[in-house]
Amino acid sequence: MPTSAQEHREVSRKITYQSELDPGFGEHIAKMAYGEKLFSCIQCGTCSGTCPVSHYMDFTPRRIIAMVREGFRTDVLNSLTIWLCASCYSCTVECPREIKITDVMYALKQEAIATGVYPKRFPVPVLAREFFSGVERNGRNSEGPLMVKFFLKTNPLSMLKNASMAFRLWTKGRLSLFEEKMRTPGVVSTLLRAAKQAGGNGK
Amino acid sequence: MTNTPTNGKSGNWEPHIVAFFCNWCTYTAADLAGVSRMKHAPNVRIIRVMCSGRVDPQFVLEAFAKGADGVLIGGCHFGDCHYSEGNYKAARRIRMLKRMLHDMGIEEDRFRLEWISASEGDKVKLVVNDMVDKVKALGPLGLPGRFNEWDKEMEHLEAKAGVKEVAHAG
Amino acid sequence: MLDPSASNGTPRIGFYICHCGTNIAGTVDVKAVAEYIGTLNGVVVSREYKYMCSDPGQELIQQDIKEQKLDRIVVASCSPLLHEHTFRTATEKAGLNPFFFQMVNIRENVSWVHTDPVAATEKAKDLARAAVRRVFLHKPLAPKKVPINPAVLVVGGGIAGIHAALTLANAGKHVYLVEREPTIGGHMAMFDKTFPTLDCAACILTPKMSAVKSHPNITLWTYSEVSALEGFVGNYKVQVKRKPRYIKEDLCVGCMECVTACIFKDARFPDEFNVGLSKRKPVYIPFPQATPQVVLFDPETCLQLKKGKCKQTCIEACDRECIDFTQTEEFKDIEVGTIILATGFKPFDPSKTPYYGYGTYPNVYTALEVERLVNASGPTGGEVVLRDGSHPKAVGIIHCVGSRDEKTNRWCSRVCCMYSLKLAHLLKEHTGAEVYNFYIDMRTPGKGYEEFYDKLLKEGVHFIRGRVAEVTDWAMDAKEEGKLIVRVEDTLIGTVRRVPLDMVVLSQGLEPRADAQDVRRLFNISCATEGFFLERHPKLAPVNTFTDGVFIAGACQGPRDIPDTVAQAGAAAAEALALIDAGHIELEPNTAFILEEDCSGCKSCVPLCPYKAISFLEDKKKAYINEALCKGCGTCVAACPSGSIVQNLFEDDQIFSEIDGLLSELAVSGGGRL
Amino acid sequence: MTYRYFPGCSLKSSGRSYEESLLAVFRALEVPVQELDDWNCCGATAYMSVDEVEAFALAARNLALAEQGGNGQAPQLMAPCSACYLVLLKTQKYLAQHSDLDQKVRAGLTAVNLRYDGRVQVRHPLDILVNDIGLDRIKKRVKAPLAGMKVACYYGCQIVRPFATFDTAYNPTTMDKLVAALGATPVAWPLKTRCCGGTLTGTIPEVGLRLNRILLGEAKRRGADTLITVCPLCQFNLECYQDAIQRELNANVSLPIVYLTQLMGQAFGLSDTELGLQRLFVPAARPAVQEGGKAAHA
Repeated sequence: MPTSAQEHREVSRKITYQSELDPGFGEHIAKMAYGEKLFSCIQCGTCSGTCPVSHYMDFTPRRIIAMVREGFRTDVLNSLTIWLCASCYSCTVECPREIKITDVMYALKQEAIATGVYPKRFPVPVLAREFFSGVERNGRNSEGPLMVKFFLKTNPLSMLKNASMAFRLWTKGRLSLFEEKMRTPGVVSTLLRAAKQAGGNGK
Repeated sequence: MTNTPTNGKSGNWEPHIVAFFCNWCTYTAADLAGVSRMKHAPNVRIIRVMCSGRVDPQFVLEAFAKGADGVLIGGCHFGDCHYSEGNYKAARRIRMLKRMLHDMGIEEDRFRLEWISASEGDKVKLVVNDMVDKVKALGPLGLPGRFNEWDKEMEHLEAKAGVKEVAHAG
Repeated sequence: MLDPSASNGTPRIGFYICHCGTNIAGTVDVKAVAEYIGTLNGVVVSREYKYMCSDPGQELIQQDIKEQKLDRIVVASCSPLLHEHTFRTATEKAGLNPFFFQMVNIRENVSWVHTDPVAATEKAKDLARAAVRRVFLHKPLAPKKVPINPAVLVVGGGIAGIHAALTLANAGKHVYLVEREPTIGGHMAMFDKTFPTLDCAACILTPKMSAVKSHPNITLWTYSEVSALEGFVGNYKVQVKRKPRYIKEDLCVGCMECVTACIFKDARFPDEFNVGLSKRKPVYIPFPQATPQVVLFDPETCLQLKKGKCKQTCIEACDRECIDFTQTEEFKDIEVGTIILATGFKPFDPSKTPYYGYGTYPNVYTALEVERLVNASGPTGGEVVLRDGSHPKAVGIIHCVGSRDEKTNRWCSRVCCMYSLKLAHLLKEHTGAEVYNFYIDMRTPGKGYEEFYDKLLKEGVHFIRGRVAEVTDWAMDAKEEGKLIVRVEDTLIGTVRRVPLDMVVLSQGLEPRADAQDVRRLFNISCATEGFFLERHPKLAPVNTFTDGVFIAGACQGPRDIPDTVAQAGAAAAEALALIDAGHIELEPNTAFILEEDCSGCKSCVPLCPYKAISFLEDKKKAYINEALCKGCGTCVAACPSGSIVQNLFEDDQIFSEIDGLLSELAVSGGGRL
Repeated sequence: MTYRYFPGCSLKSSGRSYEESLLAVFRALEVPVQELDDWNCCGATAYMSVDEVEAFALAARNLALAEQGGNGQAPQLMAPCSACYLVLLKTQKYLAQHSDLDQKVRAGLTAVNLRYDGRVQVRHPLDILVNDIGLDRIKKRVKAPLAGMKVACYYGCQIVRPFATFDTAYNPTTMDKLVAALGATPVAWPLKTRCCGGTLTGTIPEVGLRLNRILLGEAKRRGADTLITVCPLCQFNLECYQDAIQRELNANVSLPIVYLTQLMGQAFGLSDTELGLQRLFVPAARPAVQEGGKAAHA
């Protein structure tokens, strides 16, 4: 395929040694994603074909499944693919082997965040973490403050680009810069702590 | 049974289940489970009969009396009987037998009738595993042991009565 | 422990346990079982051997019978359904009655389904002990012999049924060939060319069709169905329902004057043979080579039949006077000894895969429709014209439609890769279009098949490895406007592609016919989980069923191509011939009989027998079982309140001792009473 | 029957007009709705990425709240946001299927004096409108039929996938039928359930904007006067980024994007402010000829 990378040619190593692989990775992810169906994948590519964003991914969902099975831990967790998944569940519905691919993607995201192996400064994990801490604090998500923090942490310049939209939202009464709170936000932290102590994701 | 202790005291007690499978459907299904290597619990011993209609209630009672913890009967689905209607006859007979076993204090889960067609190897596996789990939960039935106790009681009573008789005679 | 009176003197039992290579010995400690059984009362010989079913294994038994004077044999190996006959014969060859034998299933029932060697070995011991206890009580029996009716019923007139019928008829047997449709020929008659040789389907099929029609040994009933069946191997009674054609079949010569004269001047009803791509009249012949060459009236569309009002121009036109609107269903009763089922398959219905747009986009076709479209005698005379009248410049063939999918059919339909290649070739040849094959895996195992694939590759057909996700009509740019767009990952290149096409062909898989369950009930056979008829053994008895005398051939047993279908049809015919030419059939002597002295005359057994084998002797006030009618189910035995019915091979005492044998160790250790 | 109502975070901010119009329509149909007291975030998409058990626990608390009280009948919990709807359904399903997960979530709920027994029925307003209230009742309430208006019904992904309960995943028709009942003409188009990209518009605009351009472009190509949605995120993406799409991708995609309930409110003759129409960036479409005040039922 012709790409824009033509002027920038580098020789890179394209061999994988067995010693670089994590043989238990597939089983581990399959377990996190509620099932062993991962291993019945026939590499037909339906997931990639139906995915609305697969053409932006560095590895198509089909390749991710193959790599997970074979223990390509580092490549998978560093891939952009898992962060591009918008959770539209198209692949899960279409897969002829009934593999819950969306759940596999969630498992990979969790694994990447838990082990700190993910593309730095990439916006999606940052958004996920900011969302997470906001809800942990207030019990609810506050769209305005979340947006501000998100842009500050990823690309402060793009905030200017989005400022006019934010202003319009604000004038239409669709955006508040105050934090949305439950009446009793403490309840949520108690709930989460207790669920976690019972063994939240083994982390 | 040298390796599978049968008294309830030991933690690794394993139930013994006797199964009567009809030749045409369920026995064939068990064969299919074998050919397909569908692993399941080893507690069931199969006796092959030509038709579930051949299963005499006395067979079931005999199995319980001789120490079985459960009895499983397998036949063809309704409409599929190799002999047209043997399974209907079996079903009717077994309904009566169930009531009788209930009266005898034998729990419902220890006696089961299943329709399993020749192609349902997976169902053999499911039914066997499920039944073993349920019987395990109930624990040993131990009818032979109970018979023993009853016998002793009877002997005791008879002995008592005997003494009386002797006394009378004297 | 034993009842010595049950056998003649003290029995001398030989016990043999088979390793079956590692199939059994890998899980069951065969040595321990053999040692243990050797300690049981009455067991004289107890051996283990690698393959008991081999010649040396059988000789081992025979030698022991002679040298050790054994009078009972127990073999612990595989399922009795597989090798009981083998060992009975071996026993008989050594001079012992074959029924002094009992088999223990420790492969299918033990080693193949259990993983714990300790538990498996214990179970094998229990089962073997039970058999030893049972065989004590066995009695000498003679197999029942019944004569066989040499006539054969073949159900289904596709290539499988045609081939089976001709083979049997050529061997001098009378064949009744029953076909549901108005003509024989089946799906093969609809195909254009056949892979991989590309010879025309009609050219090789139609001579066989006319041979069926003219064969003196074949009674051909088309537009007919088997409506009832009773009896057993050797002697089946069959009822065939013949649907009315409203034509005297023996008079009609197929001149089609009535078709021309029909009040409907234009054909306006969907033509079944062309899968709806053309129209026919209410009176028609399905296709020019239809066999028999006889017209029929469709009661759904014929005015006279539907409304009772028509000028009946057809009757005026028929100078042979063969039209008869008063015809009704007719039932024929026949007797045959064996049956071959060749009822074929149903193509997968693509409306179950809505993402491929069949029914939504007119230029999405099924493979069967395309077979007619490229056929010179098809609705367009072999010119590939789309439903919108245009000629395609780019065609996509989607493989595995409905196949290999948990939500539709899980199996690989086996023929679609090859027929897709064939259609790719034909479409390219007919239209010069760019042809794309979208496949998951390319499966071409067959003589000359891989070579055919190679030929297609060289012809410049595109092969994209990937299962198509969707066929849509939304365009991303001007070049896509008005096209069907296939969205697919090209898995070999690793990129998602959008391919604009004018025509999409869905390679529909093969599935069981909609009424397969009714048919299997009627003929008392089984279906596998996916719904195809179940063979007796997947390798060693592929055309046999669990019902003796009923054989299966062709795609009713599973998806298969023409060469395999014909081979199977020949095999089924040979199996039937083997039975017929033996002259009689040996049946298990497992019939029941009455112990007259014990019978109380309560009559409870009489209505239980589905074969009316039990009657009541008014003079003696006793029940009586006609052994010739008894099929050996044993239902009456279990029901007899006085215990006066005995089933050979399954006597009460034999089963009781089997139960006791299974549990005896248990009872001893449990301190029970015995 | 009173429907319990779980608004979710978006309906309190960017999706305010969804809440306003939803409640207005239900009021007009005289169907009582009661907001869950002190609900919390459903544990949606972003949360799932970080800790799944916690996400399930969050959802379960809302389900437990919905289950409280009630009179023996299965409590009906209305969740208008597609993401909330999916997460609540998924939580129910996974708790029932995976006992280890159920155990952890149960422990969390116990700590806040709650329990959940799986009795709640999670419902999307579209499902309630068509299957409970019914098209007949809706038709009777129509005061200003939307004759001549061509509407592209956009279902988005998460109400029919993967737990399609009231419509099919491939070609859903519930909303189309409802739109027809309002007197408008639903547009046949193949992208009814194609994803709008969710949060990708914000996180990776080069991807997110393109997804929305495809949807808007195709709806316009098929002649739609307006596109309607039932999800606050879809509405936000499809409406608020139209300028950005125009700027970055040089494509004219201007199209009114309203909530289904806003369209219904228009047909019911409700006022613009009742329906929050003033909050739109692109003014709502109006039927070409207003048959002012003429009742639809005749």
